Formats: sequence, C-alpha cells, structure tokens
Amino acid sequence: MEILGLYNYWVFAILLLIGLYAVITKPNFTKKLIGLNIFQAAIFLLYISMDKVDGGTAPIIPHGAAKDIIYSNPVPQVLILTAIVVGISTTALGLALVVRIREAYGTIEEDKVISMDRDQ
Amino acid sequence: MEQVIDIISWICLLGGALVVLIGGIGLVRFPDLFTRIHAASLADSGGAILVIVGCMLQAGLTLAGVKLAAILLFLLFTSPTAGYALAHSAITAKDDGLDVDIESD
Amino acid sequence: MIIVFSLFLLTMMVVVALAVVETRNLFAAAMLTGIFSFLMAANFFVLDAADVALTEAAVGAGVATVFFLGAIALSSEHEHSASRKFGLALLAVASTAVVILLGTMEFPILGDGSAPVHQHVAPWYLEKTPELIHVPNVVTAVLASFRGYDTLGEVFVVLTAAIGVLSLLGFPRNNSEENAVNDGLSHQKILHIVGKLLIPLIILFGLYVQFHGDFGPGGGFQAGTIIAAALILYALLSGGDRARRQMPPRLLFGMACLGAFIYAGVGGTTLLLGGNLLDYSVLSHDPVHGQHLGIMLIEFGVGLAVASVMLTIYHAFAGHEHR
Amino acid sequence: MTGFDSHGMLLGMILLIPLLGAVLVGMASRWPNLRETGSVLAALALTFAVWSLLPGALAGERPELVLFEILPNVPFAFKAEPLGLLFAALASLLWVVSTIYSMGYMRGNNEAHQTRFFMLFAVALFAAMGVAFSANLLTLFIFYEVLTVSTYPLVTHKGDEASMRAGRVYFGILIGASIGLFLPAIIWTYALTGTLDFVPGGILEGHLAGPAVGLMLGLYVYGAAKAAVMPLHRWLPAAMVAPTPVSALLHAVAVVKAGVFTIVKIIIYVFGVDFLFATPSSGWLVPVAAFTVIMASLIALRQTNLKRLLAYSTISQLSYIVLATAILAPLSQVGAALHIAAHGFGKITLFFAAGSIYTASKKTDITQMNGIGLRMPLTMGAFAIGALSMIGVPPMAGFVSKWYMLGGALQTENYLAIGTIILSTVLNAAYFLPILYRAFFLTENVAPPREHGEANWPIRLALGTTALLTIAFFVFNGPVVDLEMQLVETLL
Amino acid sequence: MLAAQYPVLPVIVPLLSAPIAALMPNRSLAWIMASLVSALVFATAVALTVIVSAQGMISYEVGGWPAPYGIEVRVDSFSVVMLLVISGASTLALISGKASIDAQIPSDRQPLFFAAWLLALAAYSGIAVAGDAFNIFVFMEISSLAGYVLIANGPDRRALPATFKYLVMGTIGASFYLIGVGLAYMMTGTLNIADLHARLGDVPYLRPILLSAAFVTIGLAVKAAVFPLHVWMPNAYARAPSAVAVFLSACSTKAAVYVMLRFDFMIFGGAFAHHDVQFSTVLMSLALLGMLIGSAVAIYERDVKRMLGYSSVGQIGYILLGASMISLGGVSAGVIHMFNHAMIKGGLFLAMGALVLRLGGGTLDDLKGAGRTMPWTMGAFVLLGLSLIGMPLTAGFISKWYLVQAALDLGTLGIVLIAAILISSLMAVVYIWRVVEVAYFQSPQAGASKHQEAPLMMLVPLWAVVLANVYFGLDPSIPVDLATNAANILLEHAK
Repeated sequence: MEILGLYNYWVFAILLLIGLYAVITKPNFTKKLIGLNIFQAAIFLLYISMDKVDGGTAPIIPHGAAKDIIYSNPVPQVLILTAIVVGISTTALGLALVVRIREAYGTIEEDKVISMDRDQ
Repeated sequence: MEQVIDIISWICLLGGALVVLIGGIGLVRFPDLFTRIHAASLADSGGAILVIVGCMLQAGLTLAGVKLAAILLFLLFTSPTAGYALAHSAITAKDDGLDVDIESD
Repeated sequence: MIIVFSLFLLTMMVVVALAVVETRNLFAAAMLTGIFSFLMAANFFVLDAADVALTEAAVGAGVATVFFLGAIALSSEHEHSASRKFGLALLAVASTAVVILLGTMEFPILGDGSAPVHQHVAPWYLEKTPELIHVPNVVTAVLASFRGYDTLGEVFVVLTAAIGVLSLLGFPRNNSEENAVNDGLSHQKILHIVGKLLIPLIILFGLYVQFHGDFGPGGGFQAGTIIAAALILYALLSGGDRARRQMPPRLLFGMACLGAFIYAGVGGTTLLLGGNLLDYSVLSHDPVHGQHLGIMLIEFGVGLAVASVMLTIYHAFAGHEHR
Repeated sequence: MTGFDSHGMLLGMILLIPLLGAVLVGMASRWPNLRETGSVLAALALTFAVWSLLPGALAGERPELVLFEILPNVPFAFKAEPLGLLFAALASLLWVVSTIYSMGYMRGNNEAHQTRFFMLFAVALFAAMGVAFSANLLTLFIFYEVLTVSTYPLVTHKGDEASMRAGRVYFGILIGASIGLFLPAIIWTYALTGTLDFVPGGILEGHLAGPAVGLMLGLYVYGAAKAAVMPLHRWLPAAMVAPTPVSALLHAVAVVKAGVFTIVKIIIYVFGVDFLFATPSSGWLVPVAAFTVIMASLIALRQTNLKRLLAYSTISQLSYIVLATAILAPLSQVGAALHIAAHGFGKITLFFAAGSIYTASKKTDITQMNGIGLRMPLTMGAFAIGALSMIGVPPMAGFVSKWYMLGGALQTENYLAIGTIILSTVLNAAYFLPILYRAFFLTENVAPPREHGEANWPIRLALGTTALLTIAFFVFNGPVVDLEMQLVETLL
Repeated sequence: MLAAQYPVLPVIVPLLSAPIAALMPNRSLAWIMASLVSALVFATAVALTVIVSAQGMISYEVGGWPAPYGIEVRVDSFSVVMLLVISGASTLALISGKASIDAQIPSDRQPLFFAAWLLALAAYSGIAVAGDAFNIFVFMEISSLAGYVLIANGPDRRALPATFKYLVMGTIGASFYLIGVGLAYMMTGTLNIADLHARLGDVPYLRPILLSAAFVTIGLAVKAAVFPLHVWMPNAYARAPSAVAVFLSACSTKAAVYVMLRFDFMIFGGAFAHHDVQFSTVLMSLALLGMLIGSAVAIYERDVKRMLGYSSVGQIGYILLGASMISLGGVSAGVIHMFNHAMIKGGLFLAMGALVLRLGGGTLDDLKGAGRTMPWTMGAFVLLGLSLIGMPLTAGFISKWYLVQAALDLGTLGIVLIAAILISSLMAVVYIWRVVEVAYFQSPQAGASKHQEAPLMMLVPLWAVVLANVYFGLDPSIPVDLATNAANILLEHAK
C-alpha cells in the first residue's frame, strides 16, 4: 500500500517527460505549445500532491469551527494558482506568435521555417 | 428510513454509471456522426440525471443538495443544446462544402 | 479510499496526454487538452485543493481551449511534417525519467502528516489566519495578504500577456455598422435562446465566486475567467462585430490596465500610509478590518484584470482578419 | 597621494605635449603647412622638456609623478630613471628629425591621409614617452598596448590588400604575444611579489627560484614581441609595406626601441642582474639572442629589396641589445643602453637614405642602384656613415656601444657572446659594403624614369642631421656613459 | 519615511507606471515616461548602493509579515551590483534608443512596447532584490514574457521564430527552476532563501536535495544561456529591435547567473559537503567549453549582432569560470566581469544599433566602409571591442586581470584556465578585428556615400559608455569593492 503513495510523483515524472518529448520532437509550433502545457501541468501535480494530509479537508476554517480538524497545506495551492495563470499567459503569447509566424512564413512547421530563413 | 434512501441512491448512482458506460460503447460502435451524437447525448442527459439524483439523495436537504439541484438544472439546459449545435453545424457544414467526414468507418 | 480515485484519474491523465501528443489533427489535440485539464482539476479536488481545482477547470479547460481554437482557426488544423530525430530526444527524455524516478524513492509518502512540508510554515498560516485576518478561506488569505507580493507579480503576468498579444496581433478593427459580417451563430435560434438564458446566470455565478472568495473556494482569477467565459459566449452568439461594438477592445484593455493598476495602487497606498508594501493593516483603523478591505480591493482588481485580459485576447484572436 | 614636485610637473608636461601635438595636427588638417610646423614645434618642445631633465638626472635626481591607483598598490605612476631618460631623449630628438623628413617624403610622393599620419605619429610618441617613464610594469604594459594600437593604422597606411595582410600579421603577433605571454607574466609577478614597481636590484629575488625564473624570463622576453627576438620577428619585415617615415618610426624611433627597452628594464629592475646571474636557469637567453643575431644577418645577406635588408639588419641589431643584457655584466648593461641610441641614429639614417632614393628615383632594389652614389652623393654619403656605424667602425656611434658590450663579455668570460659579436660584425660588413661598392664604383645599369639629383630639401636636411648625430654621438658619448653608469653603480 | 522603502521602490514604481504607459495616447509621451521611470530606478539603485556599502544587508518584509511567513525583500552588495547593471542598461538603452525605436517599431504599437519594457525593468529589479525562491520564479516569468514581447517587435520577420524558440526554451528553463524550488520546499517546508539555507542542513534524505539542485542549476543554465543550452540567445538578440538588444544583452542572462550563484552558494552551498566540488567541476567545464566554442563560432559569424551574441556566450563562460573557482578572488572576479561585461556588451549593441539605423543592416557587407562614413560610431565600436578583448586602460582588462590572478592560486589547473582565458581573448581579437578590417579597409558599397553620422541622441550615450569603460578601467574601486563584499557574502554562506 505504501508504494501507492509515490504514484503521484511517478505520474508527475511521466507527464513531465511526455511534455518534454512533445516539445523536442514535434516540429509543429502549436503542438509544441500543447506539449509545454502538459509539461507545466505536471509541475502543478507535483506541488499539489505535496499538500494532501490523510483525513484532512480543504483549508477553509469557518467561524467557530472545532479546533481538532486536520487541514491540508494551503501554501502549494497558492503557488500553483500563480503558476496556472503564468502557464496560460505563456500559452496565449505563444499562440499569438504562432498566428504571426503563419502569416509571415505561411507555415507553422519549424523545419520549413528554418529552411526558409536559411536560404533567404 | 436511512437504509432505504441509501439503497435508492446507490441504485441511481449505479444506474447512472451503467448508462454512461453504454453511451461510451455506443459512441465507439456507431458508424456515422449522427448516430454517435445520439449515443453521446444519451450518456449526457440520462447518465447525468441519474448520478446527480443519487448524489442529492446522499446529501439530503443541505446546502450541497441545493447546489446539486442547480447543477442538474444547468446540465439539463446545456447538454441537449450542445447535442443540437453539433448536429446542426454538421449539416450546415456539409451544405457549405466543408469536408466533414460524417460517414467515417 | 480516496487514493483509488486518484489512481484512476492519474492513469487517465497519462493516457490522454499520450493521445494529445500523438494525434496529428490539432483540433482534436485542443479538445483533448481540455479533457486533460478537467481530469487534472478533478485530481486536484481529490487532493483537497478546491481553489486550484476551480482555477484549473476555468482557466485550463475553458479559456485555454478557446485560445487554442482561436489560434488553430487562424493557422493550420493539421500537423504536416513528421516529427524528427527520435533517438536523441528519446534518450535524453528516458535518462531524465530514470533520474527523477530514482529521486522519488525518497520523497515523503502522499498524505503523511509528518512530512516536513506540514511542519514549518503551513501550521503558522492555519493557526494565524482566523486570528490575524479573520477570513475562513486560508488559501485566499495567504494568496492575497501573506504572499500578496506574488499575486501582484501574477496580475502583471496576465497584463504582460495581454500587452504581448495586442502588440503582436494588434487591436481588432471593428468594421462599421452596415457591412458588419454576421458571422455569429445568431441564425441558430435554439442556441440563441438558450445562450440568452444562460449568460446572465453565468455572470451571476462569476460575481458570486468573486465575492465569495473569502469564505469558500473562489477569488479574483476564477471569477474573472468565468465572467470572461460568459462574455465570450455572448460574443460567439451575437457575432464578433456586434460584441466588439458593445465592448470596444480598447476599453477592455483599458479595464485590464485599470485592474492591474488597482492592485499596484493598493500596494502604493499602503506605502504612502506608512506601512510596508502591501501591508493592508494600515488601510483602516483596525488591522483586521484593514486586511478585509485590502483583500476585497485586490480581489476586485484581479477579477477585473483577468476578465478583461481574457476578453481582449479572445477578441484579438477572433477579430484578427485572416490574411 | 599624487606626489608633485617641480620635476614631476615636467614629467606630466612631457606626457601631455605629444597629445597636444596630436590634437593640434588634427585641428589644422586643412592647412598643411600649419599642420607640419605644429608637429615640428611639438617635437621641439618635447625634446627641450626631456633634455632639460638630463642635467638633474646626471646629478642623481629621480623625478616621480604618481597619479592614481588602478589596482591595490599598483598606481598609475611615472619615474624618470637613466634608462628611460636615454630612450625618451632619443625618441624625442628623432621625432623632430623624422617630422621634417616626413614633410619632404609626403610631399615628394603625395601620400594620402597625411593628417592621420602625423596625428598617429604624435600618439605613438606619447605612448613611447609613457613606456620610457613608467614606474611600474602595469603602466608600462598600458602604454605598450597603446603603442601597438596607435601604430597599427600607420602600418596599414595604404589601405590596400597587401597592407591589410601585413597589418593582420603585425597586430596578430604583437597583441597575441602581449596578451598571451606578457600579461600572464605581469600577473604572475604581482601574485608572487604583491608589487609591480621597478626597483633597482629587482623585486623577484627570494620569491622565485629554479626553473620558474627561466620560464618567467621567457614569458617576458617573448611577451615583449616588439623586440623581434626570433621566432616572433615576422611582423617586422611584414611592416615594410608601409611608407618609409613609418618604417623609420617603427625601426628607429619608437616601436622596436620600446620592445628592447622593456626587456632591458625588466632584466635590470624586475629580475635584478645579480639575481639572474646567480640562477643558472636564465642561461638560455644568450644562445637564443646569439642565434637571432646570426640568423637575421644571414637572411639579410640574401635580401635584394633595400628596405627588407634594413628590416632584417634591425632584427639582428635588436638581438645585439638583448645579447648585451643577457651577458649580465655591468659593463654590458651600459653597452646595451648605448646601443639603443647608436642603433637609433644609424638605422634612421639608413632608412632616410632608402626613402630619399625611392622619392628621387623610385628604386627599391639594390641591383638597380649601381652608380647612384654619383647622382645622389649626399644621400649615399649619409648611407655610408650609417652603414659604418652599424658595422661598428670607430668614428661612428656603433663602435662605442660594441666597445662596452665586448668589455662586459670579457668581464664575464662569455666567449659565446664575444664570438657572436665578432662574427656578426663581419656579416654586417658583408651585407653593407657591397651596396656602397655598387653605389660608388659601378656604372649605372638601370636608367631612372627621369633625370634626378638629390631629393627635396627637407629630406636632405633630415638626412644630414642624423648622419652628423651618428658621428656626434661618438664624440660626445661621455655624459651619456656617465648617465648609464648610474644604472649599474650599485653592481660595480 | 521613503528611505525605508528604497528596497521595494525599483519594483513598484515601474509596475505602477507600466499600465499608464500602455494607455498613453502617443509614442513620445510613453517614451518620456519610460525614460523618466528608468532614470528614477537608476537613482534608487545608486542610493541603495550608498546605503548597502554603509550598512551592509537590508531586509524588508513585504506586507508587514515576518520573514519565513511573509515574502522578504533582501538587498546586499551582490543585488546592488545587479540593480546598477539593470537600471543603467535600461536608462542608457531608452535614452539612446528613441531614433532606432521610431525607425523599427510602428508608432501605434510603441505605447505597448514601452509598457512591456517597464514591466521587464520591474521584473529584473524584482529578481535582483528578491529574498524568496518562488518570488524569483514569478519575476523571472514576468521578465521572460516581457522579453518575448520586446523581441517579437523586431523589424523583420525572423524575429518571430527567434522569439518562439526563446519562449519555448525560456519556459522550460523557468519550469525546471520551479521543480527545483518545489523539491526544496518539499524537503524543508519554507521558501525564504535564508531560511532554506538554515533548514537544508538537517534534511535526512540527500537525494531529493541533489535532484532539486540539479533542476535549479539546469533551469537557470537555460535562462543564462550557458554553453550547451545557449542556442536561443544569438538569434534572440540579433533579431530584436536594437534598443532591446542593448537592454537585454546587458541584463537578461546576468539575472539568471545572479540567481544561479545565489542558489548554489547561499542555499545548496552549506547543505551538503561535496556540493561545491560537484558544482565547480560541472560549471567550470561548461564555462571553459562556452568560452572557447562561443568565441570560435563568433569568428565565423557573418551577422555582427549574432557574432556579439555568441561572444556573450563566451563572456558568460568567463563569469561562471570565476564563480566556479569557489575562492574569494574567483567569485569577485566573476561579479566584476558581470558588471564590466554588461557595460561593454551594452555599448557594443548600442553602436550596432546606430550602424543598423544608418546602414540598413547588421551584416559584415553592410558595414563596409563604415569607418569613414560613420567615424564616431565606428570609433566607439573599436574602443569597446578593445575593452571586450581586455586591452589595458579598459574595464575588460580589469576583469581579465582579476580572473587570471584568481586562477593563479589554483596551481596547475590554474594554468589550464589561464590558457583558456588567453586563447578566448585572442579569438576575441580575431572577431573584433574582422569588423574593423571591413569597416576601415573596404570601400563603402555603391550609393553608401549618403550615410551620415548617427544622431546625436545616440552618439552621446554611446560615448558616455565608452568613457565609463575607460574610467572603470582606470579606477575600478567601486565595482571591485562591491564585488568583493558580494563574494564574501556568497562564500561565508557556502561554508
């Protein structure tokens, strides 16, 4: 049963590398951004799987709540809220670049763009 | 009285799960787009209703129960509309000559 | 028992991730990314991270998919050239995987309370929040007040994204009244009716999430995204040009800047009132009341900024005439 | 911190005059006559300023000027010591003469970019003064590099493909050696001793022993590539592509002198003559210098182009000076110092002669120069004086310095050095005398493009003065010798 | 009252002014605002330098919460060096860049451009004064995003793929850093840098900390364009607008190196015994490779801006070489070179900006005869080139001097380092002289005679940098003292 506790981190590692693999090998710019998205999502998983405490609930303490309730750790959640927004901003900027590259080069495949630049 | 509600809610939950499963299988097995939309909407409306009712029974008359009811209402509105929109755009797209592969294998 | 759920969800996520990487049709990949975010959000909820689950669902699934679809509409739908140089990438990726997996052997087990993470800073927050800031939702308290400086940076990340997209794609020009291209879905009666019915409810829910942030999961980011989703739905239904006449993109960008300025302005005023940067307790006579006021103000700033940025970016993509 | 006394002020003035001259020349670019007179005036002012230091120096004064601190206890400082004074006096005097000469040469061959030439000439002199009067290795290195950078545009004066390639060789070797070898040596010394000041009797004593001394010496000798010790000599013949006044500047006035001067100064003030004499690992310098002297003379034998012959002769003469210091005898140090001056006067006369032959008859090759002595008696007369001085015949300056060098060699029974000096004297005669014989005793075989007598008057004036100076040095070498004796009085 | 707020002013003032600049009606108003704010930040940086050299480290609690719980802003002499470099480069680039920005960027996009510029300035200052690991990540993201926006505004279409490559690699780098911080947080429970250092000592398991150190170092190596991971940098600087190249070349990679040194010395340094051995062997080899290969590739590069980019890879190698010696002399030499290189490379890109503005292009063929048509600009380029080589009388010489002196203490290994330093300096001679030969010895292309000297607005700042270069070459006491204190702080944490 104890090994299952680390399953989250293994999935983190696997997702991290699926994302990295996609970014490296896929020449299509949009696919690279999707790979980047997965890559960042894996990091969110790493942080959030730290905060779970057995038997703990979400860190919301209503007024006059009993003292002995166990709460999960709020800090990684705060960090990941920021990281999600950073991720979406980078994706939005990346997609705007993809659109502009498509207009300038007519294609969004990296190898074609490089060859067009090289022989210019 | 508790057990009766529990049993009913479990029946609803399992029934909902079954319906979603059937919908999934239908989605894979059916030949073309429109029959697939039919199967998917089956899972959407039928399955969703059963599952949420099951949860409401579990939650009883608390704030959570009311929230579940609101979600059910919302789902009832949106999933059929989504099914309709998909079918409608498939038909209009075919007229406008877009290459919509409706009869995929 | 909870562990079983997360096992299922995590395996599903790996399957969906592989599917996303392998499909050559970008439209399908965008949709699968949406599913991936939903699974991630469900997983977060299982791990007691309610706020993050709501954000991931709203931002990851909702807005990201809209942006991807917008970009795909303006560029190609299919991957054309095959992926290249397998060997090197596979080797690099595999070796990193082995290293990380070996490393995880010594990570603290999921959920054990004695892990160092739960010993040092977290208990102080859990204990001090009701006393110092008197806000039930500890995450919002930490987000807005204890680590308010991070969130300040985050709002400006969002603003930078808007500035970036606008400087790349330019402000969408809404053509004049008569030749307004009616590309909306208005000719679809059913969608129109249901849409008209739902949009106010969604906005209401957004406002609920915005101002309910102190008590339950919610806050500026989630609310902004939900409101933006509602207004994007409206823009889809009534056609881009009508929507842009109702909410001109320059005004939207102005509101985005205003939102960010509110947040930084609150920081500035605390400086002028003698406290340190973002120290809300100087905002009013009683420190706890000051914290409340500060958190409410910055949450409003964040909500305004995020909503208008998402809308500006959507209009930049939608209104960008296809050359 | 800045120690100012009256002579210190003078040192500051000496450094400023060439800079002001450069600015003056730059501003007067549109009026050639004003520009040239300005340059000559600057040269005269500099000569007067430097020479006014000499009486004080003879009496043992050492004026000093410390400006500010660049690195911990390494200030940007200047100090007038006998060796520096000699080099500065030589350079300033020859600047006057070569400015006059350049007026004639530039007019005679209507070269382009004359303003740039005079400006850079003045900057090169500024750098030479800096090298001469530097009080520590860092200041010396700074001006050494300024000299390299300021003479590069002079070497590539013509701006064509050949001069660019020559410039690349010139700059590459000099910068390569200075950054590659000289800088690490300085930093190594600083790391060892914590100071870089020139102290009579050397600063490395006790900090360094065994083979490391030989290595350090090698770094310094080959670091100062301007001394053109083989194998780092190739930049000198390559720089021949420049016009003659530039070659004169390079070979007689500033560049090579700065290189050799640096080596002598380092051996006396950084290593210390006794310390080097005591450590066997520094013994390799004498054979290397001897080899360079002989090899350069042999190559010069086979040269037909007059300027390339003079270039190789310069390489061998420079290695004379290195050889003299390498003998590590007190007398030979004086001989080395004197040879800097003697070679300066002799070689500049030869270059001026070569330049005037080229201006008058456009001839550059020795084989074309049969019977030229009859057409240009003054030029060839001066050429003869210069050549004899190189060989070391008594009435000329060369004899004085060779005399002290042989004295020093005998003192330390360094037979290798004695043999080299004698053999090279014979070789000098072997490649200079045929030119004189060809000029005076053979009838003309190649008709010059047009009838010509001597070159224009500025060239003749400059030529005459340097020839007279070569002889005057022999006659009045007393005060110079006494000045240089102060260098080594502690060692006698 | 305001004096106590100095540490946080360089961040909050540009942040407040960015939205305003974005909404400015016309471009010159936005430009004036950006330059004023940048000058103000520079003034604050100078004031902080005075305070820090008097009092030592300043600690400032954001939000009034005590250190490990709230976010702490910490200013010491190392961060002050960074602040001076950042604000100096930004002010210089803005003041001199007006002409080239007007030529390269359409006027309706300029308010947005200047807003992005201010955000980048705020973010880099945020990194310089940050005392919290996650806070550095947030500001690093803002600076990268703003950097992508600035570079994407480049004049020709090649700026877009260059920006995209920079975006992808930059995000991967920042995410690796985030993983590293996450793992460190997992094992210690805190994010404050000083607190991390204190608690890392008693962590039972070593492996996660090693993993965290690896992730942080690799992530920051990507952002700092250290040798094998530098592929994004030459293109990004070459294709960006000239004014952006001046700003980013001076401080974007340096901010990443700054964070890397802070992490490796102040956090992982004391954590486990042989960390510094691992750290120095890995980084020293990368630095050596970077120096040699970076300079070698620069020699064969036809586009001068890309050449300067590759030369920057080499110069980053110098900084890391100094730092990887883990000795007082070495680390201070690295910090001095951070200061000097920012000045030199900023000046060179400024000169290139003027040349591109007048001659239309940055390749060697465009620069033919530039020595005659634009004597002042080319003169400044040559002097700065000499400083890059490390000629005496220039700032480059001082950093080379301290670097070689620090290498001497390492005995035989030191000899190898010195050889590498000198070889790459000679390579620098080659690639600078290629430009000089083209500029001075080849006649300008047909119809090039119409070019006249760069506008005064560009020449005055350009020659101000050249004179600053010479001044710091002659009297380097200010940067040297700051660097030595910084080295002391870094090293006494590492023990």
